[in-house]
Amino acid sequence: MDIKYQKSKGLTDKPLSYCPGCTHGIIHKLVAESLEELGLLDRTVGVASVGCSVFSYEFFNCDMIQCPHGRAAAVATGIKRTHPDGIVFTYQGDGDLASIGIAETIHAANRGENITIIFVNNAVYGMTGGQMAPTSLIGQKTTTSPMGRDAHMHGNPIHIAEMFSQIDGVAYLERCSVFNLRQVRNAKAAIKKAFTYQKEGRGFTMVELLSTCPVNWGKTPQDALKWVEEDMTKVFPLKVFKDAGVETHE
Amino acid sequence: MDIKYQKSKGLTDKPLSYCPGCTHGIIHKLVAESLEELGLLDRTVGVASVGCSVFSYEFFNCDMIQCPHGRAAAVATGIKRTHPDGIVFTYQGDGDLASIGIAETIHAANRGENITIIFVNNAVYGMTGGQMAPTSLIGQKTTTSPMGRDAHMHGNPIHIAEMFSQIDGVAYLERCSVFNLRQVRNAKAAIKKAFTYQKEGRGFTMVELLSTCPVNWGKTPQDALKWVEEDMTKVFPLKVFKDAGVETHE
Amino acid sequence: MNDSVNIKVAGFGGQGVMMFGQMLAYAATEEELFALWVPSYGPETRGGTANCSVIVAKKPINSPVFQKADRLVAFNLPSLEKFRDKVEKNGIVLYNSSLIKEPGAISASTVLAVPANDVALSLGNIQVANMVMLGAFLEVTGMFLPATVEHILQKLLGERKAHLMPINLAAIAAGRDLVKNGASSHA
Amino acid sequence: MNDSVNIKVAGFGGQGVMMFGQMLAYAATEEELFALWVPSYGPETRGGTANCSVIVAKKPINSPVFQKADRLVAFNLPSLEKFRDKVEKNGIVLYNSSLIKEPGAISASTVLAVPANDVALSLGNIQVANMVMLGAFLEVTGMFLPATVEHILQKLLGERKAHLMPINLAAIAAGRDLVKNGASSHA
Amino acid sequence: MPKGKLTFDYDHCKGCGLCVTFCPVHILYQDKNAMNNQGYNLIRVTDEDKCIACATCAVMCPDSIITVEVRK
Amino acid sequence: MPKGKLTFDYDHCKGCGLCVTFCPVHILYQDKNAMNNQGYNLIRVTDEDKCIACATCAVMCPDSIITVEVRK
Amino acid sequence: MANKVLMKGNEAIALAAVKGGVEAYFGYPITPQNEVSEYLSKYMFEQGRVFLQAESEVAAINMVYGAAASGKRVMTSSSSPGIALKQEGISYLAGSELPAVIVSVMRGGPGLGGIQPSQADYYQATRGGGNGDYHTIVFAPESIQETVDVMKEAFDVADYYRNPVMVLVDGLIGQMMEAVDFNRPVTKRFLPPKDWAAGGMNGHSGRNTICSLYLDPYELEAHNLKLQKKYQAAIQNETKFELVNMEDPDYVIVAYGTMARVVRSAIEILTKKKLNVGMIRPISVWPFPKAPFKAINRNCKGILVCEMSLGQMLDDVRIMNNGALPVGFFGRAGGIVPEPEEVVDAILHFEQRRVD
Amino acid sequence: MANKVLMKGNEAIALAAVKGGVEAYFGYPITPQNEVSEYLSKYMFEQGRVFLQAESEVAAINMVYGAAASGKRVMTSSSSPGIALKQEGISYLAGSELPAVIVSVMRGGPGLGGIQPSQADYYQATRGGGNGDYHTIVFAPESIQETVDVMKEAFDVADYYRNPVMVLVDGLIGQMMEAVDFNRPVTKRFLPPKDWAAGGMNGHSGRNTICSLYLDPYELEAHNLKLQKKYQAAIQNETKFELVNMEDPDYVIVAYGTMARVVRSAIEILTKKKLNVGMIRPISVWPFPKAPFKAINRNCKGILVCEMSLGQMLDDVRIMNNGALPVGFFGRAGGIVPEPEEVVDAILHFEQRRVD
Ligand SMILES: Cc1ncc(C[n+]2csc(CCOP(=O)(O)OP(=O)(O)O)c2C)c(N)n1
Ligand SMILES: Cc1ncc(C[n+]2csc(CCOP(=O)(O)OP(=O)(O)O)c2C)c(N)n1
Ligand code: SF4
Ligand code: SF4
Ligand code: SF4
Ligand code: SF4
Ligand code: SF4
Ligand code: SF4
Ligand SMILES: [Mg+2]
Ligand SMILES: [Mg+2]
Repeated sequence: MDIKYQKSKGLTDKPLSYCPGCTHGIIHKLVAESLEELGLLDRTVGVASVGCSVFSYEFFNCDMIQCPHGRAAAVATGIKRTHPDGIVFTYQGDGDLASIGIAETIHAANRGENITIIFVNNAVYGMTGGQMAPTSLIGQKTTTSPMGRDAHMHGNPIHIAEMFSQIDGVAYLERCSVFNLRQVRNAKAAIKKAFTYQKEGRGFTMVELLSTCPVNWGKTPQDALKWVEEDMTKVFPLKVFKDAGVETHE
Repeated sequence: MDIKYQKSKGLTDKPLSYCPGCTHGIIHKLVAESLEELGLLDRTVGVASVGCSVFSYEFFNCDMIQCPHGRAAAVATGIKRTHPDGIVFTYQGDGDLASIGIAETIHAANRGENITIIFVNNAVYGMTGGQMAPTSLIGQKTTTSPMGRDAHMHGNPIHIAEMFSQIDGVAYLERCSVFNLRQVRNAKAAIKKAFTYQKEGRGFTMVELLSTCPVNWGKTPQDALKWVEEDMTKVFPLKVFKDAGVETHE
Repeated sequence: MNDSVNIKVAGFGGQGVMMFGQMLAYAATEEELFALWVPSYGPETRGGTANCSVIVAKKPINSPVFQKADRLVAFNLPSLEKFRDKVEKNGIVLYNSSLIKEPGAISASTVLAVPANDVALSLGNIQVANMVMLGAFLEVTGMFLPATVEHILQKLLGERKAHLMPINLAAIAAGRDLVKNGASSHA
Repeated sequence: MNDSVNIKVAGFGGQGVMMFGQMLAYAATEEELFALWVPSYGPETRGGTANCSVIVAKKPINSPVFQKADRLVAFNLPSLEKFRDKVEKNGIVLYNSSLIKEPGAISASTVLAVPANDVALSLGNIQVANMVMLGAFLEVTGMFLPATVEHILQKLLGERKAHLMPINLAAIAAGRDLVKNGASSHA
Repeated sequence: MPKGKLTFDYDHCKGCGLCVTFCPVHILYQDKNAMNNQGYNLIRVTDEDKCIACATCAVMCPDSIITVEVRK
Repeated sequence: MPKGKLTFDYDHCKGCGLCVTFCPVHILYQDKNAMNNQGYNLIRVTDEDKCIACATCAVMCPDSIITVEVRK
Repeated sequence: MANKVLMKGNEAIALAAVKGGVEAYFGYPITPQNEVSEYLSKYMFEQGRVFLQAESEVAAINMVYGAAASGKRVMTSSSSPGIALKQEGISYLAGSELPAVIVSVMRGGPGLGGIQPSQADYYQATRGGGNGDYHTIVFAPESIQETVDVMKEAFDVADYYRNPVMVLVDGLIGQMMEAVDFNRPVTKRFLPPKDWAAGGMNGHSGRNTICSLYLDPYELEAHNLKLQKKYQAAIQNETKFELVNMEDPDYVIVAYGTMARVVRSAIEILTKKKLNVGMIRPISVWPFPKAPFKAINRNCKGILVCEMSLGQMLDDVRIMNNGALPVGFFGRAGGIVPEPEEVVDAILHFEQRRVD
Repeated sequence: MANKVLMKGNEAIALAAVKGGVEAYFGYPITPQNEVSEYLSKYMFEQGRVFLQAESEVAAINMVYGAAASGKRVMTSSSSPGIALKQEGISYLAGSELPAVIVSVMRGGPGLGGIQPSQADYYQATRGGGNGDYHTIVFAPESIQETVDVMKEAFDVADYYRNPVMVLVDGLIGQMMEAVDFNRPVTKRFLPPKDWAAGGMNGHSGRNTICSLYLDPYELEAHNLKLQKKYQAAIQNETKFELVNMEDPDYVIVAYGTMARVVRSAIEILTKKKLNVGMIRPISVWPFPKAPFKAINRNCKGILVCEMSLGQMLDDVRIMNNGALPVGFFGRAGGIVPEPEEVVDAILHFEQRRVD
C-alpha cells in the first residue's frame, strides 16, 4: 500500500498543544511539509514567538529559538545576519506581529532581511484569553471589547499585508487561508514559494494566514472556518500583494 | 508702519537651539503660526520627542510635554483620550518616528487618534551626531554607514507617508518641504489643514516635512536646501497622500 | 463544619470544575463564613486538566495553599490520579464514576462514586454533570443551606441563563438523592 | 615639566579646541608620558562653547578631573570668563586676542595675548588659528619636541589632508615666533 | 477509483470533527461511546470501502491524526 | 511697490545666510567685520530703499531674527 | 461581612481603581493579570472614563505618561516581562515627577518563565531597571482586602508625591477569590490642585511644561536632590508594615504578600510546637521598614527571610538588620507557593538556612 | 608604553570587542556611546563580520538574542534609557542561558536626564529590571586599559557561564582618551563547543531548541536552581577587586570606575595630611566582593562609599559590611564628576556622612 498522507517529518512527535479544531495545527503542517519537501529542515532555524504558538519550538523538527513577545523578526535578523546560508523563519500571531511587534517586522521588511514570516492572523489574542487584537473585525466581541470593536473607539482592523506591500524590501507577500482544501493547497504553495525565494536570496517574504480561534470566538471549529470564509476574507482579501518574481507588479 | 512679518506669538522668547540654517527652525515657525492663526494656542498640548527638537518644549508657546524617544504618538494618545477637546500634536524626527517609534505611530494612526503629527524627516540622526536613519538615501554617508547606505545591507529608505496612506484611520497626510518660499507656504497650508481637521475631529493627521541637517550632511545651509530639492524629493515625492476632506481619494 | 475545610475540585477543562469551586466560595461568603478560591490557572492555552482549591473557614484564612485536602472532587481519572495521595485520612472523596471505571484504592474515610455524567444525561443535559456532583457533595458534607446554594446559582446564571435554573436545581437534587439513597461508597 | 600638568582648552565649537587638546595628548603619549584627554561633550546639539581638559604626567594619572588648571587656552571671551577663576596662581593663560579685546584681570603668573585669528588670516587660512595658538602654547610651556608635534600633526591630517601640512606648520611656527618675540604678556 | 485505508492516532485526536466535516463521501463520524484519555470521542469510518483515498480528512486534520494509505 | 523696513534681532542671528540667499532683490549681505556674541557675522542691508517688503528673508529665516515692516 | 463581596483579586484591583478615582487605564494583555483590563474595558466605558488597550507595554506606559502629564489620574497593569518593558517609562515618570499607579502581578521568571505566582520581581519593583537615582513607592499587600485598600490609597500617594506608585502582588492574589469590602476609608491627604499639569493653557495660568531633561549637570543634580527630598519624605510617611507576634519571639520571619499568609499558618503550627515565632510583614517594600528591625529583642535567635523567589528582599533585610542578628533564607522559585510546613521546617533547621 | 595607543574609551571598547572575537554587533545610537558603533560600522565591515544598526534598543537586544542563540559571539552597547529598554531582553538572555556582552555607558538620569557621566545605573546593572531571579555578571573598570582588558575577557566569561555579561562604565570613560595596550593576555578558560546552539541542525547532532519557558512550576524551579548554581560558581570565580593601601587604614573608601580614580587622588592628598585611607575597588560589581570587607582591620574608623550617584552600590557595601563598621556616603548626581578635594572633605567630616 502506498502512503497517500501521513504526518510530516517536519514535525516532531510531540502532540500539538492547540485547542480542538484550531487551524494553527493545519498551518504547522504546511510549514513542516514545505521545509521537508524543499529539503531544508537541517539548515533551518525557526523562531517561535509568544502566543498560542509559543510551543512551536517543540513541534517543528528543526532548530528552534523561542523569543520575546513581538520580537521574532529582530531575533530572526540576528540569526540570519550571522548565518547567511541558513533558512530562517518566524511563526507569529497577530497580537505578536501586528501589535507589539510591528516595528521589528516593518524594519526587517524594510531592510529586506532574507527571512520568511509566517503570520497567523486569527483576529484575537488567543493565548491570553481572547482580548481584542488590532486585526479584530468591527463589531467583534472580545474580552476587552465587550461591546464589540468600534471603529471610532478602537480604529479599524489593521491591514498588515496592504501596508507591507508599500515596502521595497519585500520580495513576496501573500494573504492566504486554510478554511477548505483548496485554500490549504494554495496556502502551502505560498509558503513553499516564500521559502524558495528565501533560498534564492530574494529578500523578505511573508505569508499571512487567516486562521481560527474557535475557543475565543465562541464557535465550533466548523463555524469558525465559516466565519473566516465569510467575514474575515471580506476585510482581509486573499491575494498576492507582492511577488518579486513576477515583474508585472504595478 | 504695518508689520509685514514678525516672530510668531506661537513661539516663546527662548532662542532656538538649532544649528545655523537648520530648517527645524522654519518648521517651528510654521507650526507656531498655524496654531496662533487658528486661535488654538491655549487649548493645545504639544509633545516634544527626542532628537534635536527635544528642546521644542521650550519653544512652542503652549503647554508642552517632553517624552521618551519614539513614544510621542503614545503620549499624545494618553493626552488626547483624556482631553478630547484639546488640540494635541507631536513634533518628531525621522529617527524618533520612523525608527524606534514606528509602532506607536502606526497604531495611533490605525486607531484614528485625533492628533496631528509633525514629522521632520532630515534623513539622519541629527542630535546624536549623524548616524544613518531609516530614511537616509542610498549612497548617503553617515557615521554608521561610512561607505554610504547600501540597499542590500541596510535596505532602502523607508517611505513613511506611502505606508501610512494604507491606514484607514488617517484623515490627512501630506509630504511637504521648506526648501524655498513656495514650499514653505505650501507646508504651512498643510500644517494648518492638519490642525483644522483635528479641530473638526476627523482623525489622525500627519505632515511629513523634508528638512535639512547642514551639520551632519557636511553641507552649507544653502547646499543642504539644494540637496533636499534635488535628491530627497526624488526619493520622497512631495504630495498629498490622503485627504479625508477630498472624497476623490482612489 | 470544622473550623476550616480544604477542598480540591479537579477535572477536564469544560467540566465545570471552576464554577463548582466558586459556588462553594460564594455560598460560604453568603453564610458569613470566610472563603478563599484559588484556581490552578494552567498554561495560557486550553486543554488538559483544570483544578481549583477552596478553603471555607470560621476565621480569617491564612495560607492559601494546603498540603492535603479534606474533600476531593475528581471529575476524571487523571485528576483522581493527581490528587489521590493529597487527601487527609479522614477526608471525603467524590469521583465521577461515569468516567472513572477503575478508581483503584483511595485512602479516605468516605469515598463516593457519583455517576455524574450518566445522571446529567438522563436529565437531558451533560453540562449539568457538575451540579449533580455538587448535589452529592453538599449532601455528604452537609455544607450550606439549600436556599443559599439556590440563591448563588441564581446569581451566577444571571438573567441570560435564567432558563437553565430548573435543570440545574434538578441536577443538584439528583446528586443529593444519590447520597441519600446510598451511592456506592466505602469507608 | 612638572610631574603633572593640567591643561584646559576652550572656545567656540569649530575653533579646533578639541584637536588642540588631542594633539597634546598624542604628543605626550609619543614621548612616553602619561596623558588623559577629557572632552566636555556638550548638549547633543551643536553651537555654544566647547572645551576639553588634558592632563600630562610622568606617572599614571588618577583623577580625570582637576579643580584648577595649570594652563588655560581660551579661544573666545565666554571661555575666558568661564575658566578665568579656575587657573592656578602660578599658571599660564593664553588667550585669543583677535576675539578677546578686553580680557580683564587674570590672576596667573603668565598671561599671553595671542592674536591667533589675525595671524591665521595673514597666513591665508582662518582654520589654522588653533595651530597658531598651539605654537605659542608649545613655546611658552616648553612641552614636547618639535619633531613629536610635527609627527602627530602628520598622523592627524592623514593622507587626505596632507596638503595642509605646510600651512599648519607655518601656523605653529608663527605662534612660536609670537612668544619668542614677546607676545604681549604680563606676569 | 483508488480505495483508501485510514489509520488514526487516537490518543492525540481532539475530536474537533474537521475530518468528518470535510470528507467528501461522508463516511466519518464521531463515536459517542468511545473516548480517549483526554475525553474526546473517537472517529470511526462507516464504510471504508467508500473511501476514495482523497486524504482530505488527513489534510484538514490540524493534529495530523490520520494516515491515509491507498489500497491497491 | 511697497517699501520695507527691516529690524534684526542680532544677538540671536546665527549667520546662516538664508536671508541673503533668498532675498529676491539681493540687498542683504554678511558683514565680515561685525560679529555677535556667538561669533556670527551680522547681516546688513546694502540699500533699504530697494526692499520691496516681500518678507521672503524673514519667512526663510529659521530663527525669526527679522521683522519686516511696510513703510507707508 | 455584610458589606463584603467575593471577588477575584484582579477584578477587585480594577474596581478599587475606579473607587480610587482612576480616570484612565492603558494596558496590554498578559497573564496573570488580564482580568484587570477585561473588567475595566466594560466598567470604564460605562462610567464614561477612558479605557484603551495599547499596542504594547511600552505604548501603555507612555500613554500613562501623557495622561499623567496632562493632569489625569491614570494607571496601568502588567506582569513580569511586561513590567520590564515599562522600565524606561517608569524612570521618565519619576524624572518628570508624574503621578501614576502601576500594578505588577508577578509570575515566574526569568524570561518568559511561567505564569504561576512568584515574588521574583522584587528587585524589578524596588530597584527598577530604569536609569538614574529614582524610586518607585511600592506597596505589596497580602490579601484582596488589603490590595483594594492599598489601590485606593495609591492614587493619593502618587498625586501627593508626584511620583509613580506600584502595587506589587503575585499571581495568586490576582487569580484567587476572597471577600472584600470596598468602602473602607482611605487616609486623607491634602492634595493641592494639579496646577503644574500640561493639559492646555486655558486650564491654568501661564505655560506649563513637563520634562525630565536637564542638560546642565548642576541643574540635573539639583533636580535629583529635589527628588531625594521627596523620597526622604516618603520614607518618613509612607513606610507601612504589620507586626505579628513580635513581643518576644525566638525567631522573626520577614515575608510579604502571599508568602506572609503562608508564614501566618506556619507560625500557628510553630506555636503549637511551643516555638514563639514573630513576623515583620512589610506592606511598603519601598520604602522598606527599618524601625521594627531596630526593635527586635536581642535574645531573638535569628531572622528568617521567606520569599517566593530565591532571595531578593533578603537584601533589604540584611541592610536593615545590619549584622545585629543571624539571617537565614527560605524561598521557592518558579511559581511555587510553599506550604506552611516548609516554613516550619526552615525555622526548625534555621542554622542550615543561614546566609551570613 | 611602546605598545600603547592613545584612544577614546568608546573606540577602545569597540576595538577590544574585535580582539575579543566579537562576530556581530547590534546597537542603536545614543550619547555618550555612539563612537562604539561608529567605529564598528567601519571595522566590522572590513573584517567581514556583522554590524547592524537596529531600529531600537529593543530590536538590538533581540538581534543579540538571535545571534547568541544560534551560537555567535555577539554584543550590543547603549546608555541609560537605552539599557532600560533592553531589560526584558536581558532577562530572556539569562533565562535562555545565552552568552552576550552588553556595554552600558552611564549618563545622568532619571528619564532623559542629561548626557554627562554618571554612575546612577548601578541598580539597573546589578539588580536588573528584567523579571525573575537572574543575575548579569557586571564588570565596572576604572580606566581605558582596564576596560579593554575586561571587554576582551567578557566574551569568554559570557560563553563560559552561558550568561549575559555587562561592562559598565560612565560616560567619562567612554569619551576620554588614554593610552592603551591591546595585547595584554586574557585569563584562559576552557570553553566547550557551543553544541547547544540552534544554528541549523547540520551544525550539530540532533535538534536544538532555545527557550526560557517552563510552564510547570517544578520544572521552572529546577531551571532556576540550575541558574543559581552557575551564579554561585560565578561568585566563586569571577569576583574581581583591587585593594589600595589596605594595610591598616584609618578609613576605607569603596568606589568603582571613574569615581575610584578620583578617590586615588584623594587618598594621595589625605596621605599628605597624615591620614591613612585605603580603598576597596570592586571591579566586578556583580558578583560584589565580600572577602575584603571581612578582612578590614577592626580598628578602622569607618567605610565611606563614594559614587557618582546618590547611593546605590551603598546597598552592597552595607550588606557586605553587615554592621561591622560605621558606613558613610558621599555622592554627586546628575553627571558631575567630583573633584578629589570633595572626597577628602567627606573623609575629614566622616561623622556627617554616616548613613547607618
Ligand atoms: C512582553 C509580553 N507582553 C505580553 C505577553 C502576554 N501574551 C502572551 S501571548 C500574547 C498574545 C497572543 O496573541 P497572538 O499573537 O495573536 O497569538 P495567538 O495566541 O492568537 O495565536 C500576549 C499578549 C507576554 N508574554 N510578553
Ligand atoms: C531610548 C533612547 N534611545 C536613544 C536615544 C538617543 N537619541 C537621542 S536623539 C536620537 C535620534 C535623533 O534623530 P531624529 O529623530 O531623526 O531627530 P533629529 O535630531 O535628526 O532632528 C537618538 C537616537 C535616546 N535619547 N533614548
Ligand atoms: S486559544 Fe484559539 S488560537 Fe489558541 S490554540 Fe485555542 S483555538 Fe487556537
Ligand atoms: S544637528 Fe542637524 S538637525 Fe540637529 S540642529 Fe543641527 S543641523 Fe539641525
Ligand atoms: S480532524 Fe483530526 S483531531 Fe479532529 S476529529 Fe478528526 S482526526 Fe480528530
Ligand atoms: S481519504 Fe477522503 S474519502 Fe477517505 S475518509 Fe478521508 S476524506 Fe473521506
Ligand atoms: S536667515 Fe536669520 S539667522 Fe540666518 S543669517 Fe539671516 S537673519 Fe541670521
Ligand atoms: S523683505 Fe524681501 S526685499 Fe526686503 S530684504 Fe527681505 S527678502 Fe529682500
Ligand atoms: Mg491571534
Ligand atoms: Mg533626523
